[in-house]
Amino acid sequence: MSQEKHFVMETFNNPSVSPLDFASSSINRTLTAEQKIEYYRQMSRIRRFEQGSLKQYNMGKMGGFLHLYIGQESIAVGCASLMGEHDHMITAYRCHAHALAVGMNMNECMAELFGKTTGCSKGKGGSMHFFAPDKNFWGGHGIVAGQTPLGLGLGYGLKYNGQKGSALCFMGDGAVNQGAFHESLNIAGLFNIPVVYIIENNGYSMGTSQERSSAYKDCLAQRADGYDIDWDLVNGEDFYELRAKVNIAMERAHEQSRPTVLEIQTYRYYGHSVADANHKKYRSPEEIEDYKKNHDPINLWKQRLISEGILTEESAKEIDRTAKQETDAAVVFADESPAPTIEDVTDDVYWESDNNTEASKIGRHFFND
Amino acid sequence: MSQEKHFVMETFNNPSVSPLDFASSSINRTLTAEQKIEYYRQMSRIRRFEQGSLKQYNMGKMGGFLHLYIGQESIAVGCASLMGEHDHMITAYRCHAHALAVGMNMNECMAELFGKTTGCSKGKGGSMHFFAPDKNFWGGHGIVAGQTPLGLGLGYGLKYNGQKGSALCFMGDGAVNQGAFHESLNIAGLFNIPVVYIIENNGYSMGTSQERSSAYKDCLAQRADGYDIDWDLVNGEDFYELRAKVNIAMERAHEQSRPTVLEIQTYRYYGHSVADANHKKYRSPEEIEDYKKNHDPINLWKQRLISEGILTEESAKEIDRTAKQETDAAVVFADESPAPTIEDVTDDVYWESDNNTEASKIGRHFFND
Amino acid sequence: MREIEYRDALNEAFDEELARDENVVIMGEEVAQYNGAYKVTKGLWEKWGDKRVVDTPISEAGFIGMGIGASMLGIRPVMELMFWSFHSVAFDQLVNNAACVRYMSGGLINVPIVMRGPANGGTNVGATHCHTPEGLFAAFPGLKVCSPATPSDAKGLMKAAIRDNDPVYVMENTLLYGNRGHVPDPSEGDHVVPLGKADIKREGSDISLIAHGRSVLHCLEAAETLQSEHGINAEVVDLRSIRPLDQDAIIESVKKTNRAVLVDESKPFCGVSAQITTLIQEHAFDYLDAPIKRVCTIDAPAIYSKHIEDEQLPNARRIIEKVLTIA
Amino acid sequence: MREIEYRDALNEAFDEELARDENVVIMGEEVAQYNGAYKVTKGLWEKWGDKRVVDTPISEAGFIGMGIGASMLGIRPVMELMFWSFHSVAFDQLVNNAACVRYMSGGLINVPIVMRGPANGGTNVGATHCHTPEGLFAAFPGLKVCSPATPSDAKGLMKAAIRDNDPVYVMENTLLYGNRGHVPDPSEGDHVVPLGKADIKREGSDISLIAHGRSVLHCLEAAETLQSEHGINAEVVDLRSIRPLDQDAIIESVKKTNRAVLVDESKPFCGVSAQITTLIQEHAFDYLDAPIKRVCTIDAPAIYSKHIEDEQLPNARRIIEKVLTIA
Ligand SMILES: Cc1ncc(C[n+]2csc(CCOP(=O)(O)OP(=O)(O)O)c2C)c(N)n1
Ligand SMILES: Cc1ncc(C[n+]2csc(CCOP(=O)(O)OP(=O)(O)O)c2C)c(N)n1
Ligand SMILES: [Mg+2]
Ligand SMILES: [Mg+2]
Repeated sequence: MSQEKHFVMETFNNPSVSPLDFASSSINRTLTAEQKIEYYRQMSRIRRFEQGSLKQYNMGKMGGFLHLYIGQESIAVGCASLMGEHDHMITAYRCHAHALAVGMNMNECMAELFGKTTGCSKGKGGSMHFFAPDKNFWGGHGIVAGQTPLGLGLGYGLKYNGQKGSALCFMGDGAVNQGAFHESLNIAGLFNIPVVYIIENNGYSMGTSQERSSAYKDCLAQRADGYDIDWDLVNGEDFYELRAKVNIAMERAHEQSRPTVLEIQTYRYYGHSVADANHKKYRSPEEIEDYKKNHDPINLWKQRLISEGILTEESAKEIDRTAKQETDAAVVFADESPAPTIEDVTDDVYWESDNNTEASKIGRHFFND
Repeated sequence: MSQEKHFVMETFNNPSVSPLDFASSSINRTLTAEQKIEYYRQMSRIRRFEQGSLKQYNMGKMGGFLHLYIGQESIAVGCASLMGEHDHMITAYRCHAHALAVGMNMNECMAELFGKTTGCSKGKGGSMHFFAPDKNFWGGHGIVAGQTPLGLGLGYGLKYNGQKGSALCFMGDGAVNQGAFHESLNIAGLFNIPVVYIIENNGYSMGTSQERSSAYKDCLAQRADGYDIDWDLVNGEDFYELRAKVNIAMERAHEQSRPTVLEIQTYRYYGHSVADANHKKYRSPEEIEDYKKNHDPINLWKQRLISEGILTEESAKEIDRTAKQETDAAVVFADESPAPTIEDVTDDVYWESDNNTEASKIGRHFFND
Repeated sequence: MREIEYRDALNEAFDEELARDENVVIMGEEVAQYNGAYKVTKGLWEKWGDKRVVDTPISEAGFIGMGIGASMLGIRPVMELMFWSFHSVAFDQLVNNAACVRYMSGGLINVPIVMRGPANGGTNVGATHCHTPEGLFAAFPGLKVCSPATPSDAKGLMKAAIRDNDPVYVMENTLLYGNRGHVPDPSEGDHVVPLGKADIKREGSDISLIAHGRSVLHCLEAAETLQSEHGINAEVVDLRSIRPLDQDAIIESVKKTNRAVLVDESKPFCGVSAQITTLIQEHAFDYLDAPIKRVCTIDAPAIYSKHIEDEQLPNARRIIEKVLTIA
Repeated sequence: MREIEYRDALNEAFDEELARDENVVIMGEEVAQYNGAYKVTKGLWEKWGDKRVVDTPISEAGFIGMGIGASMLGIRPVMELMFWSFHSVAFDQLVNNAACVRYMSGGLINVPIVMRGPANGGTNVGATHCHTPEGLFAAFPGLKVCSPATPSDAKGLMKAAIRDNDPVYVMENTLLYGNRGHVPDPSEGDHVVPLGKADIKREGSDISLIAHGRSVLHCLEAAETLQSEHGINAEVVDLRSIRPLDQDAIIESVKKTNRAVLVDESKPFCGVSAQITTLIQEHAFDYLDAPIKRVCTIDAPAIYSKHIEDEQLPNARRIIEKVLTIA
């Protein structure tokens, strides 16, 4: 994942596009200063939210896993920034960023982590299972690559309904080795499904490096070739590049109803989950430091906006401060929210039962005794 | 699957090898006349056995499915002809040919189809589940692509034991779209497993043509590229080509412990199984006739041997007659063999129980009442 | 009285629901151009076209997951597993995504999908192709499971399943597809059999035979012999639906007869019949004059041999023998 | 008396079996260089190297199938599922290839493989990560299933499983990994606990509490309270092994106490406890003074919230309440 490799792969795959072009690509050229700053704000909010979650996790406020996205923020924000009415998103368990990026608020997210009824999933899903169908966000899924056929299905639904849309389906570099992904690729290619598979390649699946988990030629996305699906490799540090390339894929979905596989190179600073205390054993502290210092997507975007003259260090700090305050408020909200009761446990199992329909009244649905 | 496509693909993938070279490739050059005639005999035996089975099936002598291999005989025979002490074979439900090719006798195979205790699986497996571990033949598997991880495991075992061998794992063109195959490919590439995946591409998975079931660029085997695995396309009509290319793959396994994916182009004359009465609806009678007339692997091999002056039409007929007699005798054997009893049903479930070990005597293993 | 085949009853259900609701899509391997491996979807592709009747590759995890994803957007896919046995390669999609997404989203998402296909032994296709996973799936809260024994129930339950807003897994039976029986004419109105309602297929007073799917027919056959040869008047309770379950009908029958034999094509360990036994002994403990007995598939993988497979499965003879041990 | 953690007891079992038999291989995601997600395989890779302790990609169907294939050649793979819940993506390999190959080959092939990993709720990881599939797998003839509750049983059952020539599925528990208990010192000899033997973890006369895995500990806790606060002397039967099953021990206990409460972290529908209930009512019908009752996980997908998940699961309070309804 060195810079050199980034460069080699870009030119390999995209011989015609010079890295310098992305800022002036049509999708970026028209951006207003407000929009650019808004993306910065979103990334900052996500990072602050997760830093806040980590603190609360360590204070014992939540159970289970906490998979932090810190280091990868540009991806969720860049992708969400391109979504229109008929564009949908679905991802794996590392889902806080996608949730916030599509517009879920911190309160419902933090409350979910706290396992409270005010959480986006009423405390039933937890960290791995945020959902907001009203914002075209379909989770939050814990089984590695289990969401990849669902993403295909979202694309199928769009096509069925005659909507010009796309399904952005995210996954990790380790997830590419699940059979369900491969089956999905074949169907996506065969049925012309408007789905964009986005491999967020942070170099590791838990403690296993890409080299130790995957056989591949030049990169993981290249497997798409076997299904005659277009693919590309994306430098996740470059927000303009990311938007430009994801946009190409989304337009392919919108205009040609064809799938794409994108591999976005990125990095996570923390362990796989908070439980992964040993993450400095399978990668060097120097590697982590180098990424934080030289490749941080938020910082790079900030520098870019400063160099473009539309942001100052000061205004950036202010944005960050506000994000922190928002996080703190969310913690208070979550803390003060009520926990589910034992009666809540058997709600939300069946639609028919929840809606007390005729069907729900016939026969026994639950078997406690 | 036209000849043209065959040719294009061969040169595409193997620019250096001219189609005329295969007879003189080292693995074929050294063949004796006896060996070549023996391959002819094997193919004839397989075809006669299956024609005999079909007749018996239609007389109600067996239950379940009967998937005939007729039209594809060159593949099983050609592959088996290359197997040494540490080469293993495993395939799907269309397994009669592989069984006979590795040396199983007609009696045990026919008796298995008849559901008799003298069958190779004691009447417990049936048509889809022939086995002969003593002949390095590991079945016969009914779940599409379910055998592909097992084949990987055979290769793993060889490598673990330090044996210079290979696992030949067969599958159909429809099976490539099962997730288990993809997972197996990745592991094969990553772990350097001496497995050879052989896609017997007969153009159809049940009633679905390759074009309607798979997304691909030039051919199915090409998907191997995504895992950095060598692959090749093989004309299954040309026995010399088949042996030459499979041999290259097996040597790659033996010498480099590296996997290969081969796609062998072939055709089945009958329906998917005997139950597939409509197989002339999803493909034209002309297509079938053309294959029978111009591409029959047994006939082509016979012509080749005649042109080489080591076989005559007459001796070929004699071989065929003997194969038919052998089949008839197998039918008598199967007919006269005893059927399993109800007591047999619960044998062969646990090794420990079958061997009446200490472990088998502790606790209840079966729950009838 | 119109008599049609079980297969055609299902076909009619699909056809009517395709007409009723444009969100209904039939999907699976060979369901369209081939008319279905067992011809259950015959003619539908020709009538409804590529959009509504869709052939898929042999990728059960992929296409079933796709159906689940599409259902989250309001499509109502009716997915065929060519055999229910092939659930094994799509299990994650079946028990996690379909069953749990509603729960994990706190009720924000629903999955109005039907999974269907034959689930039975008796056709000599060997161990991997003979799974009967009614109990396996009914064990997962979030799922519904039914298993019709007659053409009429096949049509009626299928229509209920398609209209239900939760995932419903319908277990059909290759050995029943050709059976004929009365199915109300469409002109008589919408024939819907609600999930969760058992059907007393034969009234009786001496013992309750409780079953679902093809075992119901074995019970009916056994009941006739029990009556004529042993003077035992057996009641036959057809569960029809496994979850929701008509517990009231079961308990009521046992309270009347005081004896029960459960007939179940599952393997004995943790089969549906184990669950029903548990419910009966809990809710009708004082009414039982003898232990509840079961007739299940003999506890081994399915044998291939046609000479013996019928004996591994429940059948009238085995039911009668079992009844005679307690009646 | 040496006390060690459940986790270390398992580790010791692996280490000893790796030493005893060079065909034993430990395999799974993160089991080698990472020492296991739950550190159960800690130090083994360092000691035994790449050949004997192998990290795999996240491809459960692929690597488990690979293990099964290798076992056919005599390798004895011990496969870790990081969570047993991930069985769902490898189900076909687990229930068809591992369970049926012996049968379908008429006994020509055997599959000496162990599948292992934690199978439990209670750690707030949500519905997809909390499956407890003991009964699900025990339902398949050809498979064996066990579920140790103590460090000693963990080591002893694991060693028996590795030596067994059939596929054995060992269900561990993340909440037990840190528990300490007596495990005989290796110098005292080979500590093997045979499959199929239950263990009376507490003798009693008034009621039988029958359980496996962590539920055994809840039973023991409940038994103390029942004794001290209600004067009820409960016997606690730890099944240890689900298949083979120590039916004799179960029936003997119930014949003594005449009452039973089954405690089972499965969901109620078709759980292990349904099977045990069925056996008890059949084989000790005349000895039962009250219906058999069950304490299972409340019938919904696993809830995430740490505020309530423990109440969804069996626990001492729920057991006591249930006992008091029949004792
Ligand atoms: C089928 C399945 N196997 C294993 C796991 C355990 N697991 C959760 S995340 C993970 C690593 C995934 O890595 P990657 O796909 O690269 O995503 P990342 O965590 O880096 O975002 C593993 C092994 C799981 N949840 N599901
Ligand atoms: C997982 C699974 N899905 C579906 C089937 C039913 N089925 C058996 S063979 C077959 C077609 C396979 O075609 P192909 O792989 O091309 O092999 P061929 O029959 O042509 O040899 C299908 C759909 C099955 N046995 N297993
Ligand atoms: Mg990763
Ligand atoms: Mg084919």
